[in-house]
Amino acid sequence: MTGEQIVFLVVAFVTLGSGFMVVTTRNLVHAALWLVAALFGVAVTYVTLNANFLAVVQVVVYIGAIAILFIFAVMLTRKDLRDQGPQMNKNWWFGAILAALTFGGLYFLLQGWEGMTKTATSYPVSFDAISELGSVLVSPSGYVLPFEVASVLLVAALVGAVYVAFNPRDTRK
Amino acid sequence: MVPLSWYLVFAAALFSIGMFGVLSRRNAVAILLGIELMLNSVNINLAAFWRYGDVRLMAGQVFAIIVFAVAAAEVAVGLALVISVYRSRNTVIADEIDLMKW
Amino acid sequence: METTTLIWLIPLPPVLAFFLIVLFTNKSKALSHTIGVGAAALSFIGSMVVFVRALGVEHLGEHPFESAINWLPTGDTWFRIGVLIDPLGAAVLFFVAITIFMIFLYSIGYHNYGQPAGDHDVKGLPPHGATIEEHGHKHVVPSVEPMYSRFFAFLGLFAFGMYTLVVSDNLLTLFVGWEIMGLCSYLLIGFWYGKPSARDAAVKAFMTTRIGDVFMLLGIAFLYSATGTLTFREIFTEETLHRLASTPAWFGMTASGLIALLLFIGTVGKSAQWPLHVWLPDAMEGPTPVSAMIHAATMVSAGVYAVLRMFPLLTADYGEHGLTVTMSIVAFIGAFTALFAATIAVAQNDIKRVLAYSTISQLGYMIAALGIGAYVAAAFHLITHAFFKALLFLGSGSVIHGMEHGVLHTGNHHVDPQDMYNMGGLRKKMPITFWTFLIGGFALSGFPLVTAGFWSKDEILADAFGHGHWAVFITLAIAAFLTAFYTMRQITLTFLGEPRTEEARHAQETPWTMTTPLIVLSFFAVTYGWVGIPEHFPLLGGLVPNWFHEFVGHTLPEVREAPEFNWIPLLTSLVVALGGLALGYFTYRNVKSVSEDKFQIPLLKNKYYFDEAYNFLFVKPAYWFAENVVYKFLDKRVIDGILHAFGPSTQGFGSALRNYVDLPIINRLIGDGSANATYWFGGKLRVIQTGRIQQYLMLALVTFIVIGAALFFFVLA
Amino acid sequence: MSIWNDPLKVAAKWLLGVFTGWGMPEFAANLLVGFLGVLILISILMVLDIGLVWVERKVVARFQDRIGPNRLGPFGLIQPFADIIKLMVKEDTTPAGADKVVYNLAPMLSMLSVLILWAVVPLAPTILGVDLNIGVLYIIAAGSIGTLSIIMAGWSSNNKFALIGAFRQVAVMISFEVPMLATMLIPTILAGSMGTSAIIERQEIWYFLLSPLGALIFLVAAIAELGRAPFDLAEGESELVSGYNIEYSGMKFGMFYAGELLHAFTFGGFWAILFFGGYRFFGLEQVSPFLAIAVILFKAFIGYWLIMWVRYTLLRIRIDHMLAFNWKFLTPLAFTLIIVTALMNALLAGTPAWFYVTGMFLSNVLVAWVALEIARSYSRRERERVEGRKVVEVGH
Amino acid sequence: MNFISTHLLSTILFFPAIAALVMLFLPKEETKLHKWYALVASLVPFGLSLVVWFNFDPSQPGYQFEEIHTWYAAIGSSLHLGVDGLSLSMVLLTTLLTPIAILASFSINDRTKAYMILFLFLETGMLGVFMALDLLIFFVFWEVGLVPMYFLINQWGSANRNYASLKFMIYTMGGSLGLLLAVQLLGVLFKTYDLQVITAQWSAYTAPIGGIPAATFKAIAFWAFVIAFAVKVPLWPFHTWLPDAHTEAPTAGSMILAGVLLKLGAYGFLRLILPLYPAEAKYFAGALAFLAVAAIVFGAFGSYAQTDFKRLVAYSSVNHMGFVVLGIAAAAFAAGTADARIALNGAILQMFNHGLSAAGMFFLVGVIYERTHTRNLEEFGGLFPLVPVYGGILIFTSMASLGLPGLNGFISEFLVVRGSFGVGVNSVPVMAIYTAVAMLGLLFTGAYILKGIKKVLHGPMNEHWAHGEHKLTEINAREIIVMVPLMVLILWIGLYPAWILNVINKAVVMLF
Repeated sequence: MTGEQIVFLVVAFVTLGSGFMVVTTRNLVHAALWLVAALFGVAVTYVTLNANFLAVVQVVVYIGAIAILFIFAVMLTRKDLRDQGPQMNKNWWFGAILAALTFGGLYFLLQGWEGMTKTATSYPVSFDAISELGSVLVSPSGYVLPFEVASVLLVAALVGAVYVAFNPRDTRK
Repeated sequence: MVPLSWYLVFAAALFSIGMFGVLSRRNAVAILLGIELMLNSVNINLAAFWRYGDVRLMAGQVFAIIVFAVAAAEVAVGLALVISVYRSRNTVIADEIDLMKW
Repeated sequence: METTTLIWLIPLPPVLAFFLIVLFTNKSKALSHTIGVGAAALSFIGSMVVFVRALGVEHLGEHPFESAINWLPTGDTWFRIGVLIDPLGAAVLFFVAITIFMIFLYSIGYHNYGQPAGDHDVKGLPPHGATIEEHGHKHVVPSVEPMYSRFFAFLGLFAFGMYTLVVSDNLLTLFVGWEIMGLCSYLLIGFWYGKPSARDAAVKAFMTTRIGDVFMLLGIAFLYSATGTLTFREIFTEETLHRLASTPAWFGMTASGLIALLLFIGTVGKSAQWPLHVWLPDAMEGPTPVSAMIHAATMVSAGVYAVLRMFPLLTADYGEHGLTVTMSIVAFIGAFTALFAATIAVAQNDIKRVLAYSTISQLGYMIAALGIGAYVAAAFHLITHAFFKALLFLGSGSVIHGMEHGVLHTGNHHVDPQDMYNMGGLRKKMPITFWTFLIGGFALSGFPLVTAGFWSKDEILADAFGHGHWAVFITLAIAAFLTAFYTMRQITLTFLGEPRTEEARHAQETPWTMTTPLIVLSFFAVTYGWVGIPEHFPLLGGLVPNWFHEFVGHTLPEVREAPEFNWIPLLTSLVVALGGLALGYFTYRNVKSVSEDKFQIPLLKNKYYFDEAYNFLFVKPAYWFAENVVYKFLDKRVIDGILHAFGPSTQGFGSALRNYVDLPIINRLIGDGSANATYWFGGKLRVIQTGRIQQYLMLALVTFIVIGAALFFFVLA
Repeated sequence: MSIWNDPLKVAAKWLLGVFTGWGMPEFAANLLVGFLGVLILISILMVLDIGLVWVERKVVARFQDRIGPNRLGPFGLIQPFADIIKLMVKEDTTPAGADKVVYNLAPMLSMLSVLILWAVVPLAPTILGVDLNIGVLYIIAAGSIGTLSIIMAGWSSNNKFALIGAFRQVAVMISFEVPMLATMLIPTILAGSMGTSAIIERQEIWYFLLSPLGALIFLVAAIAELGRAPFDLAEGESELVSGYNIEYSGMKFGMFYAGELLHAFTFGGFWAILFFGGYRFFGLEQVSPFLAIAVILFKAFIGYWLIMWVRYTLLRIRIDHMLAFNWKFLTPLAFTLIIVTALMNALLAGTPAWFYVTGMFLSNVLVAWVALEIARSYSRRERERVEGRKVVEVGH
Repeated sequence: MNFISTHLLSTILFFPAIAALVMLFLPKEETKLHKWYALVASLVPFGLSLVVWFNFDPSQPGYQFEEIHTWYAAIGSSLHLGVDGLSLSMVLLTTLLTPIAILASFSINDRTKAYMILFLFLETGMLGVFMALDLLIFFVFWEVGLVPMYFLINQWGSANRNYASLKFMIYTMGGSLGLLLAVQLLGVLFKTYDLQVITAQWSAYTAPIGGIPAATFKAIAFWAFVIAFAVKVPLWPFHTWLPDAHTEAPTAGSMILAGVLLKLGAYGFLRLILPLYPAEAKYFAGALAFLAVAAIVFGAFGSYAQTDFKRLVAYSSVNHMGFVVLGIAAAAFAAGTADARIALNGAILQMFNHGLSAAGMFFLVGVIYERTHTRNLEEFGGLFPLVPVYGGILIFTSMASLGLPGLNGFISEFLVVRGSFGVGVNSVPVMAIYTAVAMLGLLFTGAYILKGIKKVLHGPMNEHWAHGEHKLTEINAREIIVMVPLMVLILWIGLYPAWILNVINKAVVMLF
């Protein structure tokens, strides 16, 4: 039980716990806040994986943008801040079973895999992952194509979102 | 030193939780929340494999980033849809949005 | 300054003046004419310096002033252009410089510089005079030309063209100057472009000369291809000429002959020889200095000058056995034109037209002279003629100007100030003009011993006689007689007797800017003849050595011996000149109006109907051909017709394809068939369409898990 | 290595020695030392914050032609302490129907979001929390936490005004993050690193000279980010009485308040770091870290001063104008600027310094000019559309 | 900056296209911005091509500033650029005329953005043809040039524009089909499209292709090439698209059409046909010469027959380009002789000169058309007093187009005549006759030019334009600025052509 392991366990526990809360709490705002917690946990997980960049981006993108968006959405789609009716649909049990099955299946598959127990090589000192990442992202020999595709996707999403959410009844323009 | 398996199992668990959310919440927004969790679990895997493989191969991180982009796009569009649906039908309950049945 | 450099510089001032005036000073009349005349003066001085230096050189013929630069790269070689002043060039340069300068000076007065602007003058029309208030009563005075500056610009360009032509050492630059003058004559004849007549005359002039020019261009190309050079002194070497003379070309001529002929056609156009003479009389539409410029000083002389230049080529295969084909053609055209134009001149009433036709006929003289190989004589006559004809034109201009005074005074604008029958008795009104005009006229008609015209004409006649070209001799003699006749007719009708009209009575002498040139030119019109008096001439012979012959003659490699003296031609010229003058005077001494004129023969008056004939034979058919055959029929009907046929045919094919292939087979059979099949199948499947996302998801997952498990357990394991 | 040129390491070393002497395990000792360091930093900041309260009040007074606090102590220096005491003893109300947990969490988060910023502020060549090689990004990340805190506060107070205020504020912050990040990328490009210390190290020439426009945009975006006038719509007293923190009182409110002030000061600091060479001052920083600290604090204060100046000079703008201004003007401009800077930087690489600087500067000026031209013609057309007539501009 | 110095040609080539793409993002209503932007964007290639011009070493054989970028490795086609004296002069012409044309179209206010974008693309298309050393690339740019011009005519043209643009498009396309086929054939044969390689091998190729003897095959391919280019030149009887297109196109469009697009065809003759098919060219030169003479004569007549000023000028292009082909035919007859070289010099210089003078003429027609909204010669008359400056410029340019010595047209026409007649005298007599007949065309060149001047400027003034709202306004500063460079070049080449002819001549000597 090294310090790292302790840290990991704590983080994992918190993350899973808040994840569970996300899918179970009745109050959607709370759910969103729990999501934030879970995401933060994931960010910390990245840190334990020496992926600082990912961690920070996780915070910026998910907590800074996505979570906020969720909260907005929740508040915009509520007639009043009190919620009514059950939060689970009538065949939620089947969903649960499926989820469990999936976890079981995945776990079973991982069992059978030999790379399972491999541990990490020590992180090379003076290896600048970020500059490496940057150059790879934009080098034609690297991942410039997926990168561009992603950016196109984002633009498309932006336009689409604006168009879809644009209120035709809104007569200000 | 933490073995790879922990991360993988952790990710799997998070994934299942997310999936449960997706499958069983009635509120469309909540469904999206679930999807976010699933995406994150995927990212954890990517990062983990990057770290435990050859650190100099950036594929893991790169695709993690691309997943971020996808997630952002998905949320934007998804929520936009939810909102417009809410405008037109005044509900966000997934089951009640079933115009597309025969 | 180095002489060659100086020669390079001679043509420049006028063209600079042109650009200066056009670009900058065209608003200011004074500045413009200062620049113009100044430029002319510079060139004049330069030319004179060159001329004097040329006189000083021994054997100028063998070692002329020349220098050249690379101009056009042609394959591995360069085409060089340069300047050349040999005796001929020098002599021509001399008179060109003088006349051009005089004409510049003359134009100032002619365009009424210093007079007020006209009341209702517009650009493009001659000035109509201005009304001015002078102590009490208002009266009309001539008004200044609205396009005054432009005129000097054009003159400048013209002068540039002429100088270029004279100093150039090769056929191409000669042609350049040639064409530039063509343009200027176009611009100047059409100077009052507002008048349809002027406009058409301009186009006519340009087109007619261009006919000659394209042949000339062809000739140049031919010469260039045959010899590989266009530089005179390289062409006129023994072997080159001999080679050309011995190479047969088409139409049974030698190469040299054909080239010479082609070039000569250019001259025919430029020097208004029959059959391309028609443009010249119409060119009278231009202001008078222009007529002088075109007829006397420059352009028409340019034609003769070109033939003089090409003389060695013309006579390359000229043996003792008779004239060559080309030469006889040249001689014939020259002689014929001389006579033919003279006859027309007799019947003209427009003072300038008479001169125009006389010019044509005089040019015919020179051409004929060249045709029979009288090189020096032709050159001599060219120069003398230039002087006295310029004098005559300027004089006529002065007369017209004086008449216009009268017209303005009476205000009766129906009176044509150019019609000789409206004049008469101007002797007293404009004495200077009269005397100078008289000198010019006598020179033209070859008044014995005194005038220049006599000596040059006499030399031509003598040459024709001496080498036994009887036909030419006789024709020219008759022409000379007619010349004398119509000249005297002109003088009589214009100056002598009593004024026939009110306008003539109020005509008045012209300003000094116009009279000075007259005086100067009349001086040369007399004296220049003396430099060419044959040695063997009784009494006078040898008083002044036959300098001209010596000088110009040495332009050619071997000087052709002047024929020894003979009484017959001398007597002939005496008789025709004096006889013609006398007859002219006595016939018209007391003719009061056109009706009394016995020579108003319609055929002559209408110039043998050449214009009409050409119009009917060439101009109209050309346009008809262009419009109906080429454009309407060939392009529009045939070619476009074929094109337009493509459209419908393709469409037909397409529709056939559609009706017999697309619709039945592809659409019905394949298209609709598959559609129906799908429809049926879909109907069966639609039950599972609950419209609930999550159920779909679950379904998908179940399927996924089942398949995955199956794969894992049964396939992988 | 003496206490003079590297106090931090010396102190850390000494402490480590002490703790291990007490028989503590290695990593625990490390942890403790780090914790202590953070604690010290935070307390310093708090003191600074209190100072800021006083400064702010004095300055605003001067701007508004008043004297400001002058009773307690010399120049009213004791005034802020009095305020704090007041806030402490004040009753701490919690509105009915508020979401307790969230409600209490919000102010702490807001304070936190400011404090963690200082982890990457290099006070001196040798004195900085962590030398993150992604400092710039980190700043944004921290900012997003702030956003979260605000929306939590707004929502949990169960109060319409609070909610609307929060919405506005969040909308503003999210949208102004874009140009801000964009302009932060300019020093990144120029220095070739995202690390704050690296940026300072490589800043031989103030980046302000290389990209004045960038600095300007950054300042504007920062002001909006802070939600201070003219962008203080969250707390439009007139329409929604002081926005998201309406329901807060006592020390909770104090936290928001202090957080805001400190935030402003911090951004002044970042401005100095990114565009004015941080602690660099003609080699002064080499003399002693303390001087360096003085320098950077001074520069930060200049920035803070500017922000205050703007705040107390300009009027509040309407929300839609503000967002339009951001999306339609600031963001495109910022992106153009990035592209231009990158291009110029590549083009002028290896040219003599003076040429490089003038080139960059002029390119910035050019971009600014073009942008303003476009904006001008656009606005003219708008005016024409609205007023329905041809607008003749002065001088045109 | 050494990227640019190493990629000079591709920079020149693609700069306008890129600028056009950037232009897509300019606001739509900023017409002024569009115009200036386009002008500046088109001035850059001009500057660069000047750089090329001055760094170009005429005496060095082969192509210079070469660039090869793999484009389509599978079929062995690569973006191979390079210039020699021949193409360089054309490139210079293009880059010079485009800014001028753009400046000329400042008066357009309808959809300027699209207009300018099309124009810039057009420039890239034209430049590509001149620079390409790869048959496929050549063909691609060849077609690329068409499209913008089609839209320019079709969208901004005058009354009958649809017919004209369609005719232009279909005709040229149809013409180039054979070219495409022939190009493909060569590509298939030699596994590459590189011009130099193909030139080296194809002219000596003898093995039968698909059972057909090479000679026949070559002859067919030769005609495929010839027709494609003949349509573009245009050679009689393929010329009828030209008057329509030129007449209906907007002013700047006609300028570019006459100034550059026609040169593409002639350039094709010089760059492809002569090197690729020396034997066939020699064999069929008679036919070519005949068509050329037909173009000269009928062009002149056709022009003389017009009452539409612009159409008159358009037909004059047929007449002038005829001389180019005449020179080429002569050269094909007697390749390698001095006469042939002179003829080619003339032909190429004639291309350049016609570019200048025709562009100028079309612009001047456009100027007066903008003011009077009519092109009918009968409705003008006596305008000289109203517009003296315009009149002067018109006469000047007309004279250049008429081939007045001292202006550029004469030099080239003289060289062509001299060359072809020289061929006639020294080797193939029939050429002499052709040349002689061509003289008839030259004569009528004078006829129609004078007709134009006579009908527009001279004669009694048509009062309609003298006053009132129809009052004819003088040519303005911008339009003069458009004309100045053209006029300067016209005069300069006319007086001292060596500066450009030297480059051309060296290229010709090396090539043929």
